[in-house]
Amino acid sequence: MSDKFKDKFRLDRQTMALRVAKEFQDGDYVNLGIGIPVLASNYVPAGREVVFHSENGVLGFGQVHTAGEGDPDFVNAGGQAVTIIPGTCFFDHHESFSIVRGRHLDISVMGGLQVSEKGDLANWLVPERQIGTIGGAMDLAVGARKLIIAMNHVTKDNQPRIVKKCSYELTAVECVKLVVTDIAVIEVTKKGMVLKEIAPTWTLEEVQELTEPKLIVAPDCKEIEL
Amino acid sequence: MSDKFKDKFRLDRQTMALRVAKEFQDGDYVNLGIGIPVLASNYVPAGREVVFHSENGVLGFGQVHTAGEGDPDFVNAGGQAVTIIPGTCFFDHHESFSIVRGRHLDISVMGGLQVSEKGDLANWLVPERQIGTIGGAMDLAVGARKLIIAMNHVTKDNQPRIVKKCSYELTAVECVKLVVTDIAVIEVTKKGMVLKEIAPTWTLEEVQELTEPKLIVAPDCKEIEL
Amino acid sequence: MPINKIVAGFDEAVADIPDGATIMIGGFGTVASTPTCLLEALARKGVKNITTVSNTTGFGSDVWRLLGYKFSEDMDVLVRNGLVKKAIVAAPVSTVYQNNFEKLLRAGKVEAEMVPQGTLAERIRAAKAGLGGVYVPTGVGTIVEKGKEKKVINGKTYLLELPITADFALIKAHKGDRWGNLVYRRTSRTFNATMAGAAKVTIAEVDEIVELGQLDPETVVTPGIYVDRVIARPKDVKVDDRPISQEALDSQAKTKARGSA
Amino acid sequence: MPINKIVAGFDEAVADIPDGATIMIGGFGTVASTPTCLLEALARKGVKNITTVSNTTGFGSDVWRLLGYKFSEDMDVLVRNGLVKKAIVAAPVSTVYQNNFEKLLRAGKVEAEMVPQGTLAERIRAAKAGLGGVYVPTGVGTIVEKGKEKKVINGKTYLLELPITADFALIKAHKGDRWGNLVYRRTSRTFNATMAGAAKVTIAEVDEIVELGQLDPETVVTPGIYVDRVIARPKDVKVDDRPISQEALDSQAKTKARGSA
Repeated sequence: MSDKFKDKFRLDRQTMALRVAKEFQDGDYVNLGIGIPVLASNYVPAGREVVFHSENGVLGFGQVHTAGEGDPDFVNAGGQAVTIIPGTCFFDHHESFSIVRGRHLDISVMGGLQVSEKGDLANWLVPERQIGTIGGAMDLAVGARKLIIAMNHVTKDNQPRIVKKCSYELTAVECVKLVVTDIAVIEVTKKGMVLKEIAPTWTLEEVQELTEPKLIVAPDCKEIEL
Repeated sequence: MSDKFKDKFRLDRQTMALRVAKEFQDGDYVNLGIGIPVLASNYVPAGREVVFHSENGVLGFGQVHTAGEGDPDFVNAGGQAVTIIPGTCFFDHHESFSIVRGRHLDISVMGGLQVSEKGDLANWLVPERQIGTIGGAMDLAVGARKLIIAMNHVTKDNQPRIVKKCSYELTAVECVKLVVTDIAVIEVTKKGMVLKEIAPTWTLEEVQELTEPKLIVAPDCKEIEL
Repeated sequence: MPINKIVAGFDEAVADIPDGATIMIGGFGTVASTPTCLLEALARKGVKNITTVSNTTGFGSDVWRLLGYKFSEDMDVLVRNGLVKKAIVAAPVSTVYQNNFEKLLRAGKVEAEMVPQGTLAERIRAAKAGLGGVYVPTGVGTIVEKGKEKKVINGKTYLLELPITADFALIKAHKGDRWGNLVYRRTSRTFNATMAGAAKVTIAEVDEIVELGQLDPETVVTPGIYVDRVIARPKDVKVDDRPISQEALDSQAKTKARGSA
Repeated sequence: MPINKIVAGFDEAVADIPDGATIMIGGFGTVASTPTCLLEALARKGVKNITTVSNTTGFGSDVWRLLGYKFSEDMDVLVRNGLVKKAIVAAPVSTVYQNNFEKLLRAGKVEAEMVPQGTLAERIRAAKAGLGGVYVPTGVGTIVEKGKEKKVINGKTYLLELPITADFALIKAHKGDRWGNLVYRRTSRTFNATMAGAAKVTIAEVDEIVELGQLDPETVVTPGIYVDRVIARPKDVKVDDRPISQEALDSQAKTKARGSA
C-alpha cells in the first residue's frame, strides 16, 4: 500500500491515550496494558472515579513512581512501581484472573497488531519474530466487558492493521468493541465496523483507503474530540 | 440377628474417641466430624502436635467453649464456639474445600451408618428418615488421605453396620481406611477387612458373628489398647 | 462522582429483587455469619417463588435467641413465610431439629437440590471466575452423579459440575467501605466470601461502614469489584421478645447432649 | 514434637530435588516476588533436565542489579546454567529484551509450553484444589485450543484445561512461622500464593521467620497446610559486583523509553 499519507498529521501516543481515557465511565474497573494503554491512567476525565486493576494482584492504585523509586513489592503488570491509595487491595494470581475471566472488569485496553471486521484480535505474535508471549492478553480479551484496542492504523510498511480477517495468530475471537488509532476511532458492531471519529485533516475516504474492511460511517461521525 | 451379646461390654463414646485419637501422628492435619469424632480432640497423644481443620474455614483451633460462651464468629463445623491458638488461620469456603478435596488433610474422622468390605461408606441418609443431609461428608470422604469411621458395630436392631455391600445411599466408594467401633478396630485393605483389635471380653468369633464380610485376623491382633 | 456503594436502608437494598429470583444467601448456617437484616427485608417485601443457594435452610429465630443472639433471623424467615420455591443446598435438613424447610419438604411444598458442600462452594466460585464447569471427584458412585457427565482423567473418575449463578447474593461481612471492599471476622467468611461476586448483584450487610482507606489493603478479603451494595446493621436493635417454641427448647437440650449446634 | 517446618540452609532446603523434577517457581516476573535464594541453591546443586512452571522465564541478575536489587537472581540462573529442559510458562520471552531462555529456545535447546496467564493460574489452582480439570473460555479459536477438548456449555464455547502438578513449588513470601503460615507484601502474592500447596512439596523463602502466633490469623494468606518448608533469607547479603552486560544496559534504556519494566 502506498505511503502517500506519510506526512499527514497523526495522533501521538499521549493523545491516543487521552482519547482512550474518554471512554472511562464513573465507577469503571479498568485494566490497562503495557504501552499506550497504561498512559491513559493520566487522563481520567475530571470528576470521574475509576479503579485500576493490574493482573499481578491489585485493585485501586495511584500514580507510577519514577524508575528506581517506590516499593519493589508494589508494581503494576508492567513492573512499574505504583502507589497505594485509599481503597487499594491485594490478592493472589488466581483471584486476579477470576476477576478478569469472570467478566468483572468494565474495560480492558490493550495494544494490537491486527483487528478484524468481526472484532477478532491479534496482538501477541509478530510473525517475523516467530516467538511471542501470550501473557494475560487472551484472558483479558475474553474476560473484559469492553475491550478497547489502541494501535497505529497501519504497520510500518503501511499495511492496514484493521483487516477483513486477521493473518496473525489470534488472541481471541469477536472480542474487540472499540479501536482507537492514530487517525480514527472505530466501533465494532454486529453490522460491521462503524467509523465514529477521524483525526483532524483526514477525510473519510483517506481513512477508508488505509482500512481493509468497508467502514460504515456513523451518522454523527466527527473529528476526534479530546 | 440375635441380641445375645446385648449385655456384653462395649466401648463408650469417650473411649472410642480415645482410640481414634491414637491414630493422630505428629504434625497431622485432622478434620473431626460431629459426634464421637469431635470428642477425639480431647485425646491427642501426649507430645504430639496436631492441627485441626474445620470446614467452615479454619486451621488450628483450641478447646470448645461451654455453650453460651466464646465468640459467635469463631465456631467449628458443629457450630460450637472454639478458641484461637498460636497458629490459627481463617479462610473462605472454597479455600476450605480446596484443602479437603485437594488431599491436604492427613486424617478425616466421621461417623458412619454402614461400611462395606471394599471401604465404601454410607453415612448421610438413614433410610427410614427418607431425607438426609450430605453437608461436607462426601468431600471429606474423597479428599482425606486417611478416612477413619467411628461408629457402633451394629444397629439398634443388631444388624451389622460392617457389610459386604452397603444398602444405604453411599457417601463415597472405596474411601474408608480404618473403622473404630465399640467392639473392634478394623482396617480396610486391598485383601479385605483386617481385624486388628478387639474389645476386652470379646472373642474373634463373636466379633465375626456381628460382621457381615469375612474378617482376616491380623497376625498381631490384640485387645484394644488405649 | 466518587464511587459510593453504600445504601441507607435495608428495604431500599433489596427493593429490586423480583419474584422468581435466584438468591445466594451467605454464611455457614450459624446466625452470626448470616445476613439477617437483608433476609428480614426480603421477607417484608414478600418476594415469591424464589430459588435460594445456601449451605443450610435455616434453623429459625427461636434457636438463636435462646443462645442470646440479637440478630436472630436466618433463611427460615423466608421459608416459614412461604417465599421459597426451591433450595440449592448442602444441608437441607438438620440432624437435631426438624426445621420449617424439612416440614415443607415432607409436605411437597418446596423443592431441594442437594449439593455436596465443597462442590457447592466450587460451583459458586466457578460462576465468579468465569469457568464453564469443573471436574470434581466428589459424589462419584453416589446419588449425586445422577444425570452428570463422568470423565476419567489420569485414571481417576470425576463428575462435571456446572457453575451456579444467581441474580443476587446476600452476604454478611464485618466491615466495608464505599468501594465495597470487605473484611470478615474469624470463621464468618465461609460462603459469604465465596458468594461475593458470583451473582449479578452482590449486597453486603456489615457490622460497620468505614471510610475508604481505613481497611488495611493487606487484609481485605473481598475486593470491592465483587460487591455492588454495602449496608450497615443498626447499632441498636430492639429486643425480640416473641415466645420461644417448644421445638426450639427441645432442640437446645438435644444439642447440648450431643455436643453440637 | 512441635511441628517445625523451618529449615536452616538453602542447600538443605533443596537437597532432595532430583534431576528431571517438575518445579513451580513463584512470583510474577519481578525479582522482588521471586524465590531468589532457592533458585541459587538449585543452580548450585545443578539439578538437570528440569521442567519449570512459572509466569516468565527470567530476565537475569544484571537487569535487576541495575535497578538496585541485592537479591537479584531469577529463573535465568537455572536457564543460563543449562538446567532447564522445558518451561510451562505464560510469558516465555520478553518484548524488550532477548533473555537467555529466548536464545536457547531459538537454538532448539529448550522447550516451551505457553499457557495464557489466567489459565496457568487456574490450572495450578486446580491441582491444589483436587479438581480433574476446568473449562475456560480463554484461548478458544486460537493456537491454544490445539489438542484440547472443546465443549459448548450454556451456548458458550470452552476449552478443557487440565491441572498442572509439580514435584516442588519454590515460592517467596514476606513472613512465615513454624507451621508454614505465610503472609506476603503487596503485589508479591501473585503466583507465590497460587502455587503454595499445588506441588507435592512447597518450599517458602521468606524475609523473616516469626514465632507461631505472631501472624494475625485474619491476615494469613497461605494456610500452613500448603507449606512443607520455610527458610529465611540472610539478613546481610554481600554486594554482587559482577559486571553488568551491555544487553542489560540496552534493555534498561529501552524500558525507560517505553515506560515498562
